[in-house]
Amino acid sequence: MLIRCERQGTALKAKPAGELDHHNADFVREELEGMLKDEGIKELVLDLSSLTFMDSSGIGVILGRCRTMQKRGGKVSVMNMSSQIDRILKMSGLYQLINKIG
Amino acid sequence: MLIRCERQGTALKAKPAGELDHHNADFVREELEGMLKDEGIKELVLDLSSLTFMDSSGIGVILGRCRTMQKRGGKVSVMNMSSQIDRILKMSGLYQLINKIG
Amino acid sequence: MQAENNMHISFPSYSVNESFARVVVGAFAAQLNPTLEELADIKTAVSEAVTNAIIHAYEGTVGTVEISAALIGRTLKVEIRDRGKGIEDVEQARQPFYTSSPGTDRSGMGFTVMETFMDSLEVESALDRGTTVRMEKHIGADQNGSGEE
Amino acid sequence: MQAENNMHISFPSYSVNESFARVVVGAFAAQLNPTLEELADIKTAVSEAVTNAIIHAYEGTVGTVEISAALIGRTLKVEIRDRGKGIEDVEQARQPFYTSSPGTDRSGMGFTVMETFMDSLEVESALDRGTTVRMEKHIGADQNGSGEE
Ligand SMILES: Nc1ncnc2c1ncn2[C@@H]1O[C@H](COP(=O)(O)OP(=O)(O)O)[C@@H](O)[C@H]1O
Ligand SMILES: Nc1ncnc2c1ncn2[C@@H]1O[C@H](COP(=O)(O)OP(=O)(O)O)[C@@H](O)[C@H]1O
Repeated sequence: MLIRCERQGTALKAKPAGELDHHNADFVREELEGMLKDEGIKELVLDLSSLTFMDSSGIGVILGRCRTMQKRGGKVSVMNMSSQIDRILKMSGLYQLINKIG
Repeated sequence: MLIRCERQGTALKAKPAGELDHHNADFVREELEGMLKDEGIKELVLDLSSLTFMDSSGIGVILGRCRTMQKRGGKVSVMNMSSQIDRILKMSGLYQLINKIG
Repeated sequence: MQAENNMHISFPSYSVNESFARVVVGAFAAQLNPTLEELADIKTAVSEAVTNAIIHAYEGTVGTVEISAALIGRTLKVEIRDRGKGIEDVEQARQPFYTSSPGTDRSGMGFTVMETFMDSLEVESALDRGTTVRMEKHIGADQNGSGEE
Repeated sequence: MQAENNMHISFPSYSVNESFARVVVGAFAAQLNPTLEELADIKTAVSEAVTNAIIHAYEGTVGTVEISAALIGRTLKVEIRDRGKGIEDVEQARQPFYTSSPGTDRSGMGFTVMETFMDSLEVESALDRGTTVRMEKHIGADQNGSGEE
């Protein structure tokens, strides 16, 4: 698991690579929360193009970051997910809380 | 497992694709022996570039075809093997019986 | 291809084995030439059940997770067992969004994912005895098998 | 990564399970971040031992093949067991080119491949009781692990 992060204005673009399961969830959460300590970040954009697997542990990780961003009036967006991950996100109702870009 | 065969003069070029283990050995043997019924074929050239795995069952298959070709004064050559398959062929002493092309 | 096949595997409840378990069941199911989507469905469902055994059943302790799988015709049957703490109310546990760990990043969607991605899901559990999750999935007709396996 | 890990798997002696067994042990060993060559060595050695159980131990009948594997530090230990016919003379069987099926396409190189590709090979066998093959391989230092697993 690796996460590439890039600040773009008030947005943080994060691109996790690998398999987002329970085993890797703590690592991803801690990396993201570390970056999000900067309260100037108002949008977290998750580029999921390099995720080769995600299960409901990934939903938990995204949902948790939604809470972090909502507390500061910010938001979470996702982009470039595989059709499998798109199905999981749909199933979980997450698209009512996050933006789907593209 | 799939084998692409091509006649080039008195040579038969065969390119097995997949994993050459015991499970697939019968299939490969039968396909090759079927083609080699044509006694006009004096050289069997095995292009191993599409083999993703080979163990000692593959040595047996090649050795068996050597016998078929030797009976008619023909020969067997191999080409484009991975370094792993090259090591197995070396270990087995097969290069004393077959040509390594390239 | 064998008309019937089966396998049993067991491993300790370390989270590093979540991906191992997915690969094992995926490789076994691959004998039915599933589509990439079917394969992803199976791996995801197995991942959910194995993760639950690791985090809920054994909670911080280390126990054994067992998986049995069978191919019968074109159906994969898979069973994930633990001997952990068990589930008091299975019906409640299966509700979407229900989780017994609300403070954490658990989404409560594990059982819902299993149910959605597989054709059937059965959960048997007894307190302090453990939980068995049984799932089945039919694998659509072999599109591109080369016939000789 | 877990400092120690282990797994046990069993399956019927169908030849279709040769590739399954390779994938399982390969996926397990992958936890030590082996090089592609180390991984290929392990898969090849496992393939040899499992194939022998399928064709020699059970010869046309169907029996159970069992594999146990453990990761201890940076060493993979793997054991392949059958309860088949056993080997009368293990020393002879281990000779390069020795095969009890000389009429067929068997090369007699199975044990030689296992010995060459692994760091150690131990063969225990009893007639009509079965054979156990134990192999070990040290996996070189982790070159490209990202550290957090
Ligand atoms: N194998 C298990 N052993 C004990 N409890 C379990 C097990 N699997 C699930 N549960 C219980 O069922 C609840 C719902 O599970 P699930 O839908 O997978 O959501 P989550 O894992 O996100 O909590 C869990 O929070 C847990 O209380
Ligand atoms: N698991 C086993 N059960 C019974 N006999 C075995 C087993 N493994 C190996 N043998 C015997 O040892 C011989 C040599 O094995 P090997 O070196 O793998 O060559 P091959 O499989 O090509 O014959 C076999 O021909 C067989 O007689």
